[in-house]
Amino acid sequence: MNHFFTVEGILYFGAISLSIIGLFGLLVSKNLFRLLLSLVLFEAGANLVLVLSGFIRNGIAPIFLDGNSGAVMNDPVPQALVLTAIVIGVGVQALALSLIFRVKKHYGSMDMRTIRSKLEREIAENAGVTPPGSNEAPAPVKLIEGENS
Amino acid sequence: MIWVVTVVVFIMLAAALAVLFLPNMIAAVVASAVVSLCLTVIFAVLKAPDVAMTEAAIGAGLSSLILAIGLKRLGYWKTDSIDKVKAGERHD
Amino acid sequence: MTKYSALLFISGLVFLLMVITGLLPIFSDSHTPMLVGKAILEGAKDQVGAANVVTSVVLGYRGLDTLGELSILFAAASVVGLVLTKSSFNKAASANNDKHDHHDSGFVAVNAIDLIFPLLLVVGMYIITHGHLTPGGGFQGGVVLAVAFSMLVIVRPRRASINHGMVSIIESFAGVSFILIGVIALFKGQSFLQPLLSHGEFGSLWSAGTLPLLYLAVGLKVGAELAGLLLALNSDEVVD
Amino acid sequence: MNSLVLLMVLPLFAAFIIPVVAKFSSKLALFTGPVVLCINLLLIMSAWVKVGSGAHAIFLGGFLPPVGIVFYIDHFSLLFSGLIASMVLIVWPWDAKESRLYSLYMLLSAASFGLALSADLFNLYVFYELLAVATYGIIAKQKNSSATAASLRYLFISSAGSVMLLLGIAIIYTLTGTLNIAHLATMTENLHGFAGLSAFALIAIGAGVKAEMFPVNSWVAEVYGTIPRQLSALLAGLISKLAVVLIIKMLLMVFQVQAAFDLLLVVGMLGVISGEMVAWRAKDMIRMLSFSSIAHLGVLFIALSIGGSKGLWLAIAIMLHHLLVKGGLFLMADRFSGHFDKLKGLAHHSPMSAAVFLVFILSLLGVPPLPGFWIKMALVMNLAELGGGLYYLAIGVILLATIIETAYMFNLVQTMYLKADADSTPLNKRYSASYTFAKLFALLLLVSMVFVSPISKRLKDIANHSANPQIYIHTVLPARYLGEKS
Repeated sequence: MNHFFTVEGILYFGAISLSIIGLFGLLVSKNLFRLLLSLVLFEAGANLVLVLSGFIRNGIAPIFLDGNSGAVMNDPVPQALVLTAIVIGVGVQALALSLIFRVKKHYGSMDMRTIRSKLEREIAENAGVTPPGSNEAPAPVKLIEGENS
Repeated sequence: MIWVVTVVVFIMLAAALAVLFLPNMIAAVVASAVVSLCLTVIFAVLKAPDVAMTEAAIGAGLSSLILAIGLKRLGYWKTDSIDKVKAGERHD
Repeated sequence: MTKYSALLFISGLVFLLMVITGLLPIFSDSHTPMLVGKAILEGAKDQVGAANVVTSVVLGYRGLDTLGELSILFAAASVVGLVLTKSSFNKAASANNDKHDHHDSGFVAVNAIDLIFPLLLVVGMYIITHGHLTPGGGFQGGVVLAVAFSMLVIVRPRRASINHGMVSIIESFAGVSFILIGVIALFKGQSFLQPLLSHGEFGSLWSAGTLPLLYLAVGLKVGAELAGLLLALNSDEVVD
Repeated sequence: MNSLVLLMVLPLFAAFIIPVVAKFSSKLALFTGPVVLCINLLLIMSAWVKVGSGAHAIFLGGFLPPVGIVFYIDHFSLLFSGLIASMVLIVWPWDAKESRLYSLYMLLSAASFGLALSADLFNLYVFYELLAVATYGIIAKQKNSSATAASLRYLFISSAGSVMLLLGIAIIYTLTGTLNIAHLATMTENLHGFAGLSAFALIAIGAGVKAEMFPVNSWVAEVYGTIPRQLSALLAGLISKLAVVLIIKMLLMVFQVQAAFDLLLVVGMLGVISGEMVAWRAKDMIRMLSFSSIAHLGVLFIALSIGGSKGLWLAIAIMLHHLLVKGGLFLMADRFSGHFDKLKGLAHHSPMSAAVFLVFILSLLGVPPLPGFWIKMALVMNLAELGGGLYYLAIGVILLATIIETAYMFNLVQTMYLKADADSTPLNKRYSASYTFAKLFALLLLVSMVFVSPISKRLKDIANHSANPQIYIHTVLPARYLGEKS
């Protein structure tokens, strides 16, 4: 336990908690916009874990300047990876937002469950089948209900 | 340094919880910007200046801008007092 | 349903916590093994020649990741354009500025943007061109440029408008030039994205071979994509 | 040989340039993609001959591994590259009017080539994400708005998966300090602890979203139900396999341990059971195909859990078979859309399409002379050889699944061969290129029935070669690192 109260210990705690909060939001939120925000949090936590993997207690930033030839530098690789991951994240975020706009326009709702049930009905109608759950046994989709709802 | 980190981490986690539980969406977006700012500080502490700059520019800046546009377009941009002044421009 | 989610969540929580305990011995001793990192820190000065090692990694050792990342941004911008506008072959998107009569924002915003815009441009270009020496580079500078242009359009929609054709040409040009710089090395019998040109004097603006050129391409591409993204998101037209 | 990187670079180049080309001539933009893919096919063929039974590594940027990114080329990766190029050619959107859609298809193929070739963990993540973004776009682009909603749900699940993948990569990097898979393969002792295995679990579940893995596949029915069938053929036939390729690379090179196999085995069995149960109750073709696709990917995971070259051999065979069968079924599903009742009398209207359909279904069930039978038999025999409770359970699950499958498929075929009602017009008779391709797939299936033993021998060679970490390590890493290991 004495290792916990160090810079790394606290930061690992923060990073994992951030991921878990994001994951929790992804699992329980109903609102599309809040799902998006949770995704951002989840991603931020993962990025922090990645940066932490390259951290050295007394290291300096990995830039060669005149005065620092002898010093120990932090690992530059995770930093480069996180740069990439952050930019990817913002691209996906904008993409998700544009899809949310269209979904809101079409269904007039921001509730994931409403949208999902409407979507299932539409699919069933397209296929020419009675929608699941209308008069028969409960929808068989329940069987493969997973991670995300 | 360790106390700085502790405080920043706690602010970050509090803001992250606020993102999930604040009923007002504008506040939630602002809270997510706060999370990004705290991350920027943490990255700077971790001696990762490139990442800190990116997080500040993209996480706190651009991402919040995108989310703000989203708020406006999705009709969450409602603050009662201002809306009364600018009647007629309300988005639904 | 909520019960299942909560159950899954709890199991995920326990799992992650156990992972943390698995990691504990690592940060108690010293740090990561850092095999690749050490090799890069030793070799970066001679092999790539950029003072900022992160830049060497982003554009040199892992240049392909950066190319993939640019493609992801490009894909995201394309999709946002496709989803939010009616245009076929990029035409109609620019027309919607005329249809609605936009108001300029209030006094504060207008004057602020007039004041800040040139400053943002300079800062953005500085960050891009010094990416191989100091923290920052194509991504960060590109974001600053994108925000500068799109803020101008959002705040003063009457006076300023961005030509969408121009944006798409810039993004294509930047992406193509990144690939071409990589392919030139291939034609010289070397490997794709191998750094070319002499390294120059270490730590000066003209150093690190093709890296500044690559970062310029990255900056332009990121700037164009993100500006396009922001404007598409902000345009009032949602097709159903 | 270095020029093989063009496989991935050319489509990217085309994707960037297509929007500009389209401003001058939309025809030219339309044809850029297929031309690039044809060039790629030629490149692949010449490389296939050149590589022979060996392997080759391309060092990108000229940096020797492990510091740089490496592409690893052998017959396994070339086989997949060939499949990618031909599959994208088959489903190319000839009638689309949007230039940006062509760009997305090119990005999708570039990402797929990257996934097949790359030997660097983070690089695989980047290509995986590119593949995902291109897929969201192509799905969301479809005319109906329900496709947008399906795409959005897919985006949330898949992005969560990507973040898990990233977390897994972060843990692996923390443990070993490297990302090169060959380099990781030399340090397995660091990774076989609890943290390493949990990283593998995170990677498997993250990539499993695309591979329709059991707990994270609730997007499947929605997406396949709203997009055109050709696109479903691409997603179910190819994209899901590419995610499996990512898992295979990690499993065979780094995580050859019982715990990892058990994880895949359990997930696979659950996938088989849940998929078949829902497919059994489905009332329309697309839903049935979606869930039976989940079940078959479950079988694939069971095969992988055998491990080693045998597992890889079976996995390749199952993937090829599934690609042909599911791809073919989805390609011809346009003719059979709608409730099953509408299919009554189909065989009399159009004996040809009913026959093609029958070939696919028989092979899917594993009726003796067709390749499906040999695959299923080899799988069961290998599982029995391994012994152990879980493996016997897996045999039971596979047999049970076959019974359920037979029940509902038989029902369907019976309906098709019933006498039609006078007023029913079940068949969508309009000519479509995809139906021709479906016939081609069926023909391939029948031809491969004759050549079962040479094909399986060839696949065994490929698997033996690709599942051997030593060859992988010696091809990729310079001698310096090999010395350090011992």
